[in-house]
Amino acid sequence: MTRENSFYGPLDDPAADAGHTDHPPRVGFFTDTSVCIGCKACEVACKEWNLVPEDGLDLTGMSYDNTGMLGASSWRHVAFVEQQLPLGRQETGLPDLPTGPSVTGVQQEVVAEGMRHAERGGAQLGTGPVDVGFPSFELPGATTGAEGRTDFRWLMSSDVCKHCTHAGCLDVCPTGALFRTEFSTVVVQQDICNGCGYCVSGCPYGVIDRRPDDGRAWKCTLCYDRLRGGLEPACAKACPTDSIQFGVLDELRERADRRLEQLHGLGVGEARLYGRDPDDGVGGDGAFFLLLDEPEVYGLPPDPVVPTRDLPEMWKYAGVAASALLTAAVAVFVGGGRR
Amino acid sequence: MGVRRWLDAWPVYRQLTGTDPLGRGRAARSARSAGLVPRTDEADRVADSVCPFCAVGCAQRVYVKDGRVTQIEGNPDSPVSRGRLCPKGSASKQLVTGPQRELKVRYRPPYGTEWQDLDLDTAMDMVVDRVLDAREKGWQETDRDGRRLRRTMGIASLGGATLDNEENYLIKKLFTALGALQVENQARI
Amino acid sequence: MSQDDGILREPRSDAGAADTGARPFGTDRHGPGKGRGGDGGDGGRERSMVPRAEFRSYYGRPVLKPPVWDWKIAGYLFTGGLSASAALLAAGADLTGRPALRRGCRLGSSAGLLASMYLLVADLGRPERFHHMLRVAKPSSPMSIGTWILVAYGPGTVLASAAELLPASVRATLPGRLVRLAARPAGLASAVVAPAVASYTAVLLSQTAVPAWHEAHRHLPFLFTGSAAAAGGGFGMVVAPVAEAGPARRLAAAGAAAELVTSRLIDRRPGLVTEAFTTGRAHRLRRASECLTLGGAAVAATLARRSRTAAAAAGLALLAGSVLQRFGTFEAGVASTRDPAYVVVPQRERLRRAAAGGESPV
Amino acid sequence: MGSNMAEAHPVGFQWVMEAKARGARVIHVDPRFTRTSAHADQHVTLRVGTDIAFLGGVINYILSNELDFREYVRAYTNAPFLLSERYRDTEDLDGLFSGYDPHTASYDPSSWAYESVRAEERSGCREKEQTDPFRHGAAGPAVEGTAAEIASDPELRHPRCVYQVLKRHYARYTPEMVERICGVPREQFLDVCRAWTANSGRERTAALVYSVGWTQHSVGAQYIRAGAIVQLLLGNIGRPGGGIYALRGHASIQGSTDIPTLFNLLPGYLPMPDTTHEDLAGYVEAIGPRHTKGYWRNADAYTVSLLKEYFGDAATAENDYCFDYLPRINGDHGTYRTVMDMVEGKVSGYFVLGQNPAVGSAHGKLQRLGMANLDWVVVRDLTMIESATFWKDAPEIETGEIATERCRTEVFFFPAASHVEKSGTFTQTQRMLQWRDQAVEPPGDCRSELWFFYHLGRRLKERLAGSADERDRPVLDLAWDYRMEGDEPDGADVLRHINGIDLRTGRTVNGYSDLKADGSTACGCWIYSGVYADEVNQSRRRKSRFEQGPYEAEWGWTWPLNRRVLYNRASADPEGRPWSERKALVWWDEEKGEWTGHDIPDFELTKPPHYRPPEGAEGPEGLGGDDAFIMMTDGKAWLFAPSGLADGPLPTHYEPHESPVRNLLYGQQGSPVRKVYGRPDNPSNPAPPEAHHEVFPYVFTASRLTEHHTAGGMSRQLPYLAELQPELTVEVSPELAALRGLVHLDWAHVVTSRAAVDARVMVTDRLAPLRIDGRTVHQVWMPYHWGHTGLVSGDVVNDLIGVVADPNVLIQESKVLTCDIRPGRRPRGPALLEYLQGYRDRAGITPRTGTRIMTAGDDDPGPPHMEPGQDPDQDPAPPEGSP
Repeated sequence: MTRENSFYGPLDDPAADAGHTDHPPRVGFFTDTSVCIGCKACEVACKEWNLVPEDGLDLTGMSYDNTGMLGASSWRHVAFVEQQLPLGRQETGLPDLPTGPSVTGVQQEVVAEGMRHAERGGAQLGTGPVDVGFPSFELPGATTGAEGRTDFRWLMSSDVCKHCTHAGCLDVCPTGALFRTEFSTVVVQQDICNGCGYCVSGCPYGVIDRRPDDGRAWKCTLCYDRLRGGLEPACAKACPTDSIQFGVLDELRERADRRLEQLHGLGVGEARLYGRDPDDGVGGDGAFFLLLDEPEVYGLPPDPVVPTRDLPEMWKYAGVAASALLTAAVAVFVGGGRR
Repeated sequence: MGVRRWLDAWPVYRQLTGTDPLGRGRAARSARSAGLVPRTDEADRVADSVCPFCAVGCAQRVYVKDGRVTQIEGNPDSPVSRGRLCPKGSASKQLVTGPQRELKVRYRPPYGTEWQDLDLDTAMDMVVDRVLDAREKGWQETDRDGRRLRRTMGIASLGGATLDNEENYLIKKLFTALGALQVENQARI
Repeated sequence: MSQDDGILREPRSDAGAADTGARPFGTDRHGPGKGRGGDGGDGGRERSMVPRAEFRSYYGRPVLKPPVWDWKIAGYLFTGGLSASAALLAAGADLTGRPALRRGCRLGSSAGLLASMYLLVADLGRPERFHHMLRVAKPSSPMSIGTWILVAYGPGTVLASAAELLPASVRATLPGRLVRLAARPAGLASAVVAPAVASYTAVLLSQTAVPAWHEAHRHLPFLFTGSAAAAGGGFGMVVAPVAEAGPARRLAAAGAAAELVTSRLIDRRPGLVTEAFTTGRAHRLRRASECLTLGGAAVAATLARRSRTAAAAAGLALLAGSVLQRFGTFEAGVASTRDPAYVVVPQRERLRRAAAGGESPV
Repeated sequence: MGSNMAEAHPVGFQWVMEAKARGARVIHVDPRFTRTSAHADQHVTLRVGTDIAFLGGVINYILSNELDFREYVRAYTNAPFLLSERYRDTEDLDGLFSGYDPHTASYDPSSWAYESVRAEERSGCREKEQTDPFRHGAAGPAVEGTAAEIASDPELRHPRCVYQVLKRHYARYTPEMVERICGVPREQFLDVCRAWTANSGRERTAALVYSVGWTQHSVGAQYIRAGAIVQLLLGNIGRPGGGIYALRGHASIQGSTDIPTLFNLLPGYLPMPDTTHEDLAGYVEAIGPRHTKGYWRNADAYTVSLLKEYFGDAATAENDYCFDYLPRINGDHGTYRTVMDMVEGKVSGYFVLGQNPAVGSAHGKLQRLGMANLDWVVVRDLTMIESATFWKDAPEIETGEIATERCRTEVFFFPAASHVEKSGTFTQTQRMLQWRDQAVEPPGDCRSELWFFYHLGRRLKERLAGSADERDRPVLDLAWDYRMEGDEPDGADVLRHINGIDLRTGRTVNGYSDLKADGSTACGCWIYSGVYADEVNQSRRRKSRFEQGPYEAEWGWTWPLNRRVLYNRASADPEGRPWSERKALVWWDEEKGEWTGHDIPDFELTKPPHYRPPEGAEGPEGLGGDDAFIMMTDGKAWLFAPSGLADGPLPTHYEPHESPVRNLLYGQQGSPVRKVYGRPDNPSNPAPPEAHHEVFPYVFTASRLTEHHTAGGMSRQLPYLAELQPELTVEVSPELAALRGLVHLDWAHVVTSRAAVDARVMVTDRLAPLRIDGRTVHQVWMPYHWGHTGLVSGDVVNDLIGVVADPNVLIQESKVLTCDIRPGRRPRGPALLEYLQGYRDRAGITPRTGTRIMTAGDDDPGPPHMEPGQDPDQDPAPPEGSP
């Protein structure tokens, strides 16, 4: 089989590329955030099935999100974003009310300020904002209705490991604990992982992390064991409104395209697909999304690239440097005579 | 031969000889992964159940192994819930198997400052005594106009919305026979 | 249902459901005017990127996970480099008859190696599983490659230094003689691998999503080998008498030069990510490193030729400079993951340029 | 309206999304922008407690624009019927209906009757309770003679016909008035009216969803009546895609009302006998009187069968089937009344079964003080809950109001079996019974309620064996022989008895029409009759949705008789043809000569549409072929309720008990018959026209979060749920935050005359101030899941709430009150009591506050309605039970 795109670029059949012969079709998630009701069933169903430990009881103040982000002990994460923007043609009921300016921005700043002082800059699961004397705010002309707010939307989105076509975590893993399954998903084998932590820095989405107490790296397995038993992954099965859809990736991509068309037709122009494109920096995601705003608003990188893309070049430069060192070493002995 | 098996168990060897030279897939798969199955496959039995939280009535399947609940998830056949569950329903297993469950009868005597242990049988008998005593204390045969009441105001009960119909039925039946009518539940709240 | 493609044995929870097509939001009231272009969303404002105040994030939470590695890995970057260049000097000294330099560097290189081993294993989440590193050989994983490089490098280094340590009583015995006989080829063998040991660590850091490390992937190899050479040279100056330390001084000077130049080049890279190197703790460490390295190199090229004390001082300065350089670089990486700006802003910029038809930069 | 479906019933909400996918427009009318609003086409912010004004506006819009579904209204509602001349409307009496007695604060409804029929006369009302409809079960009180022809005007023109009375009653509920009262801008309101009416009629139907956001009000029953009137006028009842959905909050809260653990009901909504019921005959006559139509006329069969099930062979025709064994009610014995009796030491023992009143009931402090003043309490639950530990960790310990070593209550904690450790049925929110199989044995001492009460009864019987005391007869004669599995009674056998058994054959009956009044059948709950038809546990059926029709009749079992849509006869026109093909549900099949369709017809199967009952026919026979509402004594849906309600025949907007504004519609401020309990330990915040209401300037409301369950006993203990909503928060608008200096994530405390509660502040655009009659009114929201035990703990929000109740159903008004909110944490310990006293002094609060409930007109307002034995002018001191 061809190997030219093993490290980067479109790759039709990752499972085959990983040596799986006569394997099942590639499966994944299509998470349609336009129908997410933010109930967090996915987070709980995942934890119940995968026996993932509780990840901290801090109040984050990030709207209704008290999980904060994906991590070693949270393999699904529902983001909540309150914005002073319209959603399609939804009517918020705000017009003509005696309102002042919006606080959505303030909410963001208050939390962000507190996060900066939190462990790992807030990247540690379950860390809420540190109280640095939360800044208050002035609302000029509040309740005068002068500059009253009329637009509002509340975005919710369930994030998960992307199971990239080109997975940074998998590429860098030195033990083979991370491997590409016959379903083309990316899974950590807990009987192998020795907690070197390389995958944590290898992931361009900041998904995988190491559990401090346990020492090993953990992330969504797309319920590998359930798949092997012909069961739908726990989160997709539980999702009350089918915001999380599981299936054969090709079918999901068609479904997503139809959905996008429908939404644009309905005036929800801000809808866009994320991670669906096989030509993107990671060769397309096995778990992709329909978002209603830019990815970074949900805490996702706008244009992730698998580090492996530049690996050949890196080795090239490293080789040059190495030979330079060798040359220098020889030179310092031959040159310069006896002194 | 032993050497051969040992070699086969070594992914590097599998890389060199197999279909996965880059060692990112099949070659790297561990023995455990190769034999992985969902734990529900090992269940001794599966019980049809219903979510105990709100009143939507989502159908649940309860998987049991060696007399312990190993998984609770939705039943896709249900016309009510189509196999889906909310976060609370999804946490049902934790609800029924978690360490927060109290498993022993506890007793706090009047003016007591700590819980005491009590065996179930004794506790039941003590409750019987107290029921009869309370019934006596609060008994009303007639109202001030001599109309029949034949009831006791000494016993009250609250609860039922989380119980089975059969249980509510016995509760109401027994209390009515005892003449206790201050029987209430969440429906009033 | 085409959905049920035989991979599942029970009906999917969305089987027969239409709710996935739920028709959001509102009837045609505001007219299409309110509909927004799929590309920009509301973000016409945000698309004009670079001024970083403008960038958007999820409550300021980091997009990436900061490395779970701690000082041990930064330390290893140093000890590994030191070991490598010391091994080179040792081999050279062996061939050119500089016994003191040889002995010192052989011992130094294996000491560095052992330290490296300790640091690497100790940083694992499950140290008892360190041998799992030998399960696979993955070209895509610098750590895997590195493991095998060390496997190739280690034995020779250890053997060579063992020869130096043989007590007089054993030297005469047969095994003793064999060891001494093997010492040179062993030393040379490890010397051949040594440059790889010194430079692969650059790829180790670059082959990550950590912006500061990845963006600098062209420079890090030279920074690290330079730093290694400087450290090794410095070490040689400390352990060997002035008379034998010539090569060490020259290597130190050359390495220092390489290190300083690359370091400056890194600071001059365009783009936001450079700020991770030029601000904060990383910046302070690297400035200190530059001073020490510069000073050390200067002395190495001058006073150290005469005064052993000066040589030793210069050597220590170079060693310290190398240490600080490694910690500085490590810090820059961590800082670039803690702040989402380092991820969002450059990627936005890239998208903007791509949209503008330009090539997305490598 | 009054429901946050996406958050409180997420899995049910999939069907709303399904409807959206099919083009439905979703409108969410709610005080705050919730996860439900986030998926609605339109969200309407309204002031808590003004839904009737809003709905009245909708009714007015429909009637004044003649947008009602006329054929439906004429055929199936009582719109054409003429009312008695004695009836006076709120229009005439400044917000009161005729028959009001200020001294008892109650109505004599006799003047609300139809012109041509005699309503049961009452010899005045000695006490308020005498009028209270909770004495009437589901049938409502008798409206005799409704089987006969009722004077009516099919043209709906007669000034005294219900239609015209309705029109007049709601005439003043104009869009402008709605805007002034509810704070809903005129255009938004009209959008809703247009959408609602445009999506109703022959081709389309609209559904209305509510939850406790509607019931927990002093006029809760009338909220639902108002919704029903709109839906009836638009022809949305009994039809596919129509209806009114009450989304209920507990797995079997529907079941615990059908088979009630409620003081005023017997199974199947038969009323609990009261002191006016001399004997069985009198009782039956009161429920299903002579000369009335409908199935309540068979109440005798239902009652006798129940008594036969209760007392078995001991129940004979001679001894009136042991009717005398039943205890009698003579007033309000609701849970709040009972708790106050506890505080006064009138109650000795208390069973708390899977409920947590110390946190979950309104006025938590009153609950805890009540429990601290009992001889004994039995708590049965899965975990150690606040109601079991009040004696050592109640908030009152901190304030010194409860002292452990001086608290006499003896506490028994019995661990309960979980839902997988016992088998039985829950009745879900659409009346569907679903059987649960037991999965595992309960661990340790855990037992089911079935086990507990069966063995309690057995032991009681043994203890009383041989007693000569006549009082013990009911216990001794109690039929208590259910099939056993080991020492656990077989739930299936109990269900079988609930279904009913033909005592001659010993086989189960197939439905309530099989029940007899001659003692030959025993049935525990007539509406559940059929759940064990043919000796098969119908509720256990689990036929996959993929293998059956759209109404999934073979999954579980729905009462009555597995009919999924009540009154679905109304889905066909009077001639029995579907109103439209699109909306066909059941219809008359001429060939077969029976009703047929997608659902099981909620009608006599072979009664043709054109059937007209013979003169003098009663009960089911009295129903004509077009009397779709077969439970009503006149076969019609009641737009106007001639009887059955304590607070008037038509929903009328009254301000909540605690409100920052005056009623703009009438002189009558609040409901004139609301149940108030004026006593020192139950103070009210003043409301206009009383002075000082500005001390509590903000409107407070509380409700659920998806991530927790009610009082939190089943969620605060679970790590996976606790971590999702770890702390008690209070949500405020940016405007209120600025006004009060509240900072996002900082602490604040909410204050009422009852309590002060700490919470972290959430400043969010999801709340917005309203302009009420020119004034800006702010609303404050809190979730109520927290208590002082569990993985995550917090103050008890229900402590803020006082007790005032709807007179029909005695449900407390906990969805709306007034409050103050201040930055920083509340005082603790005794200082808290002083702090609250300070508020009460500033607001001039006495036990009398809020008890002068008649404010209409200028005539004698009558006395304040205080608790017996309360000195009206005494200040609220620390209540009884304190050391």
